[in-house]
Amino acid sequence: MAILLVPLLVVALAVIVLVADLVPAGGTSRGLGALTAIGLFAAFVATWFVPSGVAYAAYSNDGFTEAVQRIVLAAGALSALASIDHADEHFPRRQGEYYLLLITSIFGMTLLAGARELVTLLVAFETMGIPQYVLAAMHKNRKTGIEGAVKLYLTGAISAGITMYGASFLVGTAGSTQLAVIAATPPDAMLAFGALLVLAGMGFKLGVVPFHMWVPDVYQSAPAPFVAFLSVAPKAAAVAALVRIAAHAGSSLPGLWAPVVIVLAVITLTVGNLFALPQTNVRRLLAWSGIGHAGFLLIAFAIGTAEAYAAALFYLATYVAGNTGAFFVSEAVGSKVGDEVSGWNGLARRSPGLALAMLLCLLSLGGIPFVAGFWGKLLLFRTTWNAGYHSLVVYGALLSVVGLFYYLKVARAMYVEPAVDPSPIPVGRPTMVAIVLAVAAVVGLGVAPGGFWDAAVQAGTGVELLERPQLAIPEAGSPAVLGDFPLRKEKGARPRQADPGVEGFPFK
Amino acid sequence: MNGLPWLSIIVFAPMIAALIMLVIPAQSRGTVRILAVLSTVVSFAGSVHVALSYNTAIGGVQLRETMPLLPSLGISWNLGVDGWGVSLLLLTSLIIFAGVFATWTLEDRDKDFYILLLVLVAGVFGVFVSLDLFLFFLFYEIAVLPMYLLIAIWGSSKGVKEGGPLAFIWKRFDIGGREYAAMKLTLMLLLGSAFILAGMFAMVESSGIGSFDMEELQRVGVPRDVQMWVFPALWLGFGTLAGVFPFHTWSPDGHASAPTAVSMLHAGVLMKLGAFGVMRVGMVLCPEATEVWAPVVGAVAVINIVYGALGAASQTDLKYIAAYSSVSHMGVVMLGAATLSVDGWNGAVYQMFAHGLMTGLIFALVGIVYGRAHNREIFQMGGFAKAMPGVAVFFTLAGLSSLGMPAFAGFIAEFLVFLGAWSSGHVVWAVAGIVGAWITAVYVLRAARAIFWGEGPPERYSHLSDAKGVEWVALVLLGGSLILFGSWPRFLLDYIDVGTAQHLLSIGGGQ
Amino acid sequence: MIDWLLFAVLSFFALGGAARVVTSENLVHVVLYLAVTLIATAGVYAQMDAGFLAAIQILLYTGGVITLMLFAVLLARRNGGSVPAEGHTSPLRSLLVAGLVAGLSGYTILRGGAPNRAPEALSTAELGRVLLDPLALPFEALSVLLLAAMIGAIVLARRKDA
Amino acid sequence: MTGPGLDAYLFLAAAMFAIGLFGVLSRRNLLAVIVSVELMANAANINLVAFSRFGVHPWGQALALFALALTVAEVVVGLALVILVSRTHGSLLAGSLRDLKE
Amino acid sequence: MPLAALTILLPLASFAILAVFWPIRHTGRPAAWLSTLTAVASFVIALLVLRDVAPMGAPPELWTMPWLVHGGRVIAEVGFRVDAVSASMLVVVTCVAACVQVYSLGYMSHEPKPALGRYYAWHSLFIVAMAGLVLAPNLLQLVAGWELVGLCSYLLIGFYWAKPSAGKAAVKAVWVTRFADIGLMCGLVLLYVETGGFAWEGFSWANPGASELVAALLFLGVMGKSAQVPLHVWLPDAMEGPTPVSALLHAATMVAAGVFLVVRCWPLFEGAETLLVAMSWIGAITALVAAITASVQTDIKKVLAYSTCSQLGYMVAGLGSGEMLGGYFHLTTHAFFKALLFLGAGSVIHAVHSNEMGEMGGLRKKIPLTAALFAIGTFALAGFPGLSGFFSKDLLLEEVAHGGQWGPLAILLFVAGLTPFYMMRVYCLVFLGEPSEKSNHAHESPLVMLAPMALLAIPAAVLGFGAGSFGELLGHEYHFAVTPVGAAATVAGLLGLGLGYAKFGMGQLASLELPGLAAFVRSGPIDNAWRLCWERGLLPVARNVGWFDRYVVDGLVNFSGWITLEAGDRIRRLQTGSAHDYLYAAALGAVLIAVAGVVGGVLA
Repeated sequence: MAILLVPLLVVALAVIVLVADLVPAGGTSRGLGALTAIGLFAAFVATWFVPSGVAYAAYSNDGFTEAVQRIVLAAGALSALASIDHADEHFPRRQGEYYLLLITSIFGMTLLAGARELVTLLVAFETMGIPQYVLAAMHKNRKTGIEGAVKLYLTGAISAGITMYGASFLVGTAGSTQLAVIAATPPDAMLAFGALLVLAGMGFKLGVVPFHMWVPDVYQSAPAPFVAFLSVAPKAAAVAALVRIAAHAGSSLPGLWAPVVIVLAVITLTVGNLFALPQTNVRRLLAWSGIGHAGFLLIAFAIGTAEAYAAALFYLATYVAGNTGAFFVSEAVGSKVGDEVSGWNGLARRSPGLALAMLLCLLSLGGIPFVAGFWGKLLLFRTTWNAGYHSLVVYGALLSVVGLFYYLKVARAMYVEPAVDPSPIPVGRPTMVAIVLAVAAVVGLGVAPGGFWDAAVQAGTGVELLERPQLAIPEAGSPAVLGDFPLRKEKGARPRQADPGVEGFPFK
Repeated sequence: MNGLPWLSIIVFAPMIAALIMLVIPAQSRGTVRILAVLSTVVSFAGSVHVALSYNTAIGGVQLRETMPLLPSLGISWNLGVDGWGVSLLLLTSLIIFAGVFATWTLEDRDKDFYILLLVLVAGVFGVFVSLDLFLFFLFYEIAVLPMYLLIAIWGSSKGVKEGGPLAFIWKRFDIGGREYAAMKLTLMLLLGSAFILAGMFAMVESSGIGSFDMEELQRVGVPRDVQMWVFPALWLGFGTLAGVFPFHTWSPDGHASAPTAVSMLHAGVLMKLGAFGVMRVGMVLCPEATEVWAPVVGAVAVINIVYGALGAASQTDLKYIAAYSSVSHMGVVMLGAATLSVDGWNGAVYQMFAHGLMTGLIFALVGIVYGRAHNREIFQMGGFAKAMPGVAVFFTLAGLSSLGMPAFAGFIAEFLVFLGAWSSGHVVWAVAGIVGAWITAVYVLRAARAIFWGEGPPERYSHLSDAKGVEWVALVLLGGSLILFGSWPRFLLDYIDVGTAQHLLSIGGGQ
Repeated sequence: MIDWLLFAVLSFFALGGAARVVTSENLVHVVLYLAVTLIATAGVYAQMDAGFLAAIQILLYTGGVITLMLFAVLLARRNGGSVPAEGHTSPLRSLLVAGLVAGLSGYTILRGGAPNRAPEALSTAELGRVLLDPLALPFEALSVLLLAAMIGAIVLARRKDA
Repeated sequence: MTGPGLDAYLFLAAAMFAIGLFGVLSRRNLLAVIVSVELMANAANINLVAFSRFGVHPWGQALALFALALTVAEVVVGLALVILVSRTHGSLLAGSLRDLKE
Repeated sequence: MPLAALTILLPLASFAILAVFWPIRHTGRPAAWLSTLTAVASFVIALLVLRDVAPMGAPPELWTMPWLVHGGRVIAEVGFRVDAVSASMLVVVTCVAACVQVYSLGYMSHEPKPALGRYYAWHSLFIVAMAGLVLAPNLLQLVAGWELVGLCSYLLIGFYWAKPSAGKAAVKAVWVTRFADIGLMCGLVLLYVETGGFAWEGFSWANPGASELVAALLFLGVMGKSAQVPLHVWLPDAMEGPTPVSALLHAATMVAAGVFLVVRCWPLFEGAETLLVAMSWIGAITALVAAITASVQTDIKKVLAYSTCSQLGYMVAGLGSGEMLGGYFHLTTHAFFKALLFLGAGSVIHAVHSNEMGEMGGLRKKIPLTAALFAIGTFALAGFPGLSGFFSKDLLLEEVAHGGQWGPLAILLFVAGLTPFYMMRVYCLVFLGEPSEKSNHAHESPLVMLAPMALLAIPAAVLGFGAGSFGELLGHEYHFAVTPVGAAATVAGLLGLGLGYAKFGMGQLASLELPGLAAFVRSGPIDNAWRLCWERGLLPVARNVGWFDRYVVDGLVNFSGWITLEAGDRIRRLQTGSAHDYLYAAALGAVLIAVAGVVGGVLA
């Protein structure tokens, strides 16, 4: 069971929070947030201590799983931290449920990160998604809050229907729910149809155009700390799911959908950036820009090499840092002055620290050196370049420049415009800590990306099914495979991959 | 003394000062300025020390500092200077030192201003001493980015009349406004960076070396077919910053809107980064493509010279005149580079230096004039020499250097470039360049006369005063340097020449 | 032949019910037609020897879901919602997409690809074993999900803390 | 000729899926939309069971079982949302939810 | 370092002190004395240098140091080259400069102290530049000096910078001369390209055809500096500067630099036959046009300016004959008598506070010394037998005749008559006749002004007798002899004098007007042509470039931004806010992906 340690820890945390919620604690439930944050952080730390291996043939803990889990848990812990003030202020009597649902969603993600079997994958996918519908509606008394949640729900429901329908073809063609088997099945019309439908369904969580339309509405109306989480974690998990489905030696799936994904990526990049241009609402701006980022992630996914997965992971990490940071600041600032960019005028004079944090996060999102996003884009572009998609790199770079236009618009409001009200904006301590942590990550990843990159490469090559002798897939009626069987003895002793390009310097 | 990592010190001095400023309170204006001056003095002293320690008899890259930075990506902290680097380090430290003094009287958010300024200059220093291509790019970006805020916050706006075939654009953009200018500058330059990045990747990838080490890259060589498109990419990328036609249009608006020290630094040093990039990265690393593309580069450079000069002649706004003049003069640099000859390259680097000093001085003066008169229309001025004789003198000095008067640094540079152009067989280039120098004389003298000469000054300028206090430091330093390096070019040419020899040898030129 | 007849009848009810679900103008009717479809579908399961699933479909799914939906209709009406299903919005484009999907699915099915062996009954015991071993993990996860969904629904629907 | 083959069931499912999709896309009433989603999910399940039977393996049925549960969970939340909407907006019309837009 | 170096270094020290230490400059007279002393010292040194200099042909005394070193070799040096040509010119320059500086002590005494200091600083700089030009060991240094004297000219013309006309004149001078310098620079560069250096002798041409081209290009520069038609237009305007400046720069030395360049680079010009013919014609036409224009001017300095122009044409035409001695000797004599004339004019202006000859008259009695000295200058310029101008003009015309260039010769002979005519006109209008109102208040200038004039009058009168030794120094035989050409010129000169006196010296109310084309000439047709080039040529081109850059090039840049933003705005309407559209988009997307699969053959 040790392999399942992380999901189990998260479930345990859910139980603890559930119980703690029942215990009256001086009339306040603030502690729950701290508890959640600490618990998630503990799970985050625990990812370093989990043995690699496969549990129940349904879940494998490998480098990739761990990386995705770390991203998700970090985002979750930060969001929980930043939620403390928000929840206490806006829905003090629903805090227990709020954190519980957050944890459940994270549980789904941690499971999804390692799911190597379709049932597990789909269940984890829904476990991740369904609590989010509720979380998005946490502002029950706001009409917009409900509206956003309904839009999220409806798009999610139709996506789930499409996914399930597509999955049925996958299972039917392959005769198994094991992803390895599905991926190894020679493609025919039915498999391809199913695979493309699953891809479309997954696109919803990633916010890929044209499954993206809920994104700005939900980002605008849902609780900001939750949005910070929503904007990053599901993307990581969805990428993980797609990678799991696609990653297999000789798998025809990536080849099957690579052209489609490339087209989607280009459309997503374009639409995300174009829509972001005219935005005057910070949250909608971040939403559209997030759609643009999803386009970048798709590119990595389309390339489908271990190096590309590494680049995607790294990109996700930088995106998590920058985007959560930006949303935390927008939570702190937006709750006082609103989310319209004009309300942010003169923030640099009112609260220089907040403005600096926001600036760094925006620069990171824009891909500026010495903050995290630069390396994310850089490594992604390099991978894309090496894969031969030269024009895609140029186009991506072009749109990065377009992106700077709207990020700088916010920067302009904060730094250039005069403040109407010079008083500093009060920020609660937990939110402050969350912001500081996010910004530290932005700067840390930006200044010293080396170690993180190495870790990402390890994780990217560590996808269990990638270029690996096929594992025994339990067929119906075969003797049950109980417990864990280790894939490797210890960390670091993993056999080197055949592709020399993914280790060390990747430019050959 | 020699044991110290001087290059790193030069780069980090402003950076550290900026970090310290971050934490000190904004009210302590004196401390801010002392810090700024101290850090620039350190950099200046460092540059001088580097220049003195550099042995021109040996040449090549000296004062190396190497330390692995991101080994897995093949990036290392690999610094060193060649002859070009020495001279451009000197230029940068001179300009920033003067720039700090030129903005001494700034009152609005001065701390933020100096922080950004110092970060920017650290980037500039970094570019000139980087031997690692990636480091080069990073520093390049650092140098480019603070510009947005510097212009958007401390800049000045001036509307441009709506018109032309694309008049509907005015509905959306406040053309001539400082935010417009800042945004245009940033976006155009970053678009250029995208090309640079692509070119960088392509070179490193195709050469098959495991790192961004420029010397290694140069030794191994980039395949010819890759060079053939990488060079134009780098030329356009870096060239955007160097004001290469038709990607120069950020420059007039940007320089016109920027505050004094920023204009000084930007026109004085940053545009040189572009030209330096084209030569140091583009030409040196892509020698074969350079030979093929040089005629294009040269032809465009000639357009730059004449077009920029005519543009300047068409303007009546002082800052726009100075800005177009920079476009024209950067054309001289690019022309020198395109000749692929000793004369031309020496001239190009010398022009970087000379134009840096000259335009730094010009913008400092423009800042002083504008700061007192609050007007930039030259034909609404007149007789200012009465109130500000010192400014008039230094303006004349800068103008003379600009139009290529012997005994001023500009003459040496332009003359060498013309020599190079003609002797490499491009007679038309040389003649066009010389004609450009004449047009320069036309507009520079017209401006000087309109501002400083004549009756006046008009009634509303009764409060004008000459430069005062520390502002003189900037003027005297830059003006003096113009004459020093114009009268005795060997102070600088000895350094530039070894750099040229080293690089020109590598591209197989040097006839 | 009898199988075909049965299939035809079940399909008629399933699809007919479905068609009424998307066309009926009364919300209560909509829900009831859904029940028809679901029950007919259970019949299809049973015809495919998936008795366990058919039972689950009728007992838990149809029973539970339909009841819930009826409650929802009533609650919504009390809150000012209306029972009429309020017709369709832009039915033509919806028809187009639905038609495309049907066409594509049909095309795919005709192209074939799935293993198509002689049908053989699957014992419930075997299904159970699968659920217990390889699928134990999702099974457990599902319980967490259901709990969360329940809590979520309560959070949303309860009036007190609004 | 035994009975209906795999294709027959798949066609049935496809038809149901298409009908469900039509309902989702065209029904004005939110509750009706959710009901239509059920049709789509149901179609998927028919597929799964059919594949399970004709492919002779338990995985289809197993997944169908899970799918049922997932659908229930989804519907539960969906219905709660619908009730909430009726409370805040006084209507179940999807068209009444148009405060958030560009 | 040769002794001659001091003629540069002393004024340089003076200039440096005055330029850098502004309190000293602002003291006024002490600053003036410092500068003047160095100028006088330079003159004395120059005389010493001339005494010791070897005649032409002997190896020159050279002292150089590398200045422009690159590519491992010295491509240009700076230093001093003392030979017959440079030594003689050096004496002329320093002599006139010293006289003018002394003269200015009186003439400029009413200037404010800082302005006076500034004036003398520029004067010192001028000597530095001019001596640097004269002593240049190579063409590059010569050109550097050439440009720097141009700079001094600019600064000194603009000395009264508050006067709008002075500003315009100063700028115009640089515009025009630097326009001509385009040719000069091209020639210089071509010289380097062809010969690998900047020397004017001691090499062989790799490409013989280039030789004449280089010379021609250099001559373009000469035309600007030495005010040859049609590039002479700046010189009359340059009279906006203080009169001593006109005497030094715009009469005696700086404008003669062009002629000096030809003399200096004689090896380059010698063989350029076509060019020499062109030079003769250009010189002759300049002489004629300027002389005619001089005849109708009412401003005394303008007359002298056109006269200078005319005489420079003479010199150029003389050089075009293929012999340099005549032109060079005329340069020398002209420097003295024209400087004398200008200083005399300055003295007059000092006395009556006006430039207009119509406001003068009858000054002979009021300022007799000035009148006498001015008369010497006038007669020297007129080529009155025995005075310096007579000999130099004779020599020059002789050479032109010898060169067989009859067309230019005819013109020059005509001008030889015209020159005395307009000079006599000036003399009559200023010194003879009835005193005007202003004349009545005139006072003789102080000694400090008269003494330098007297000093200049000596060579102006007697230098002609040194023609032989001058020729000897430059390696040419010259003995005066009466020739038909010389006789014709003398007759023409005397005729001109007589005619002028008859026209302006007899009647009390002699009209200023010459009949005929006076009005046309006075309107400045060539000036107008240039103005047209500026107003209809360069300025509109520049404006169009400015417009093009702002509205087309930048317009396109903005347009790319505009189209992006516009697209963002337009596309935005797709986000309707309707949940059904969201669902529709998602469903359609999924379907299209599947359709793409079919179309792309994936499903097949």
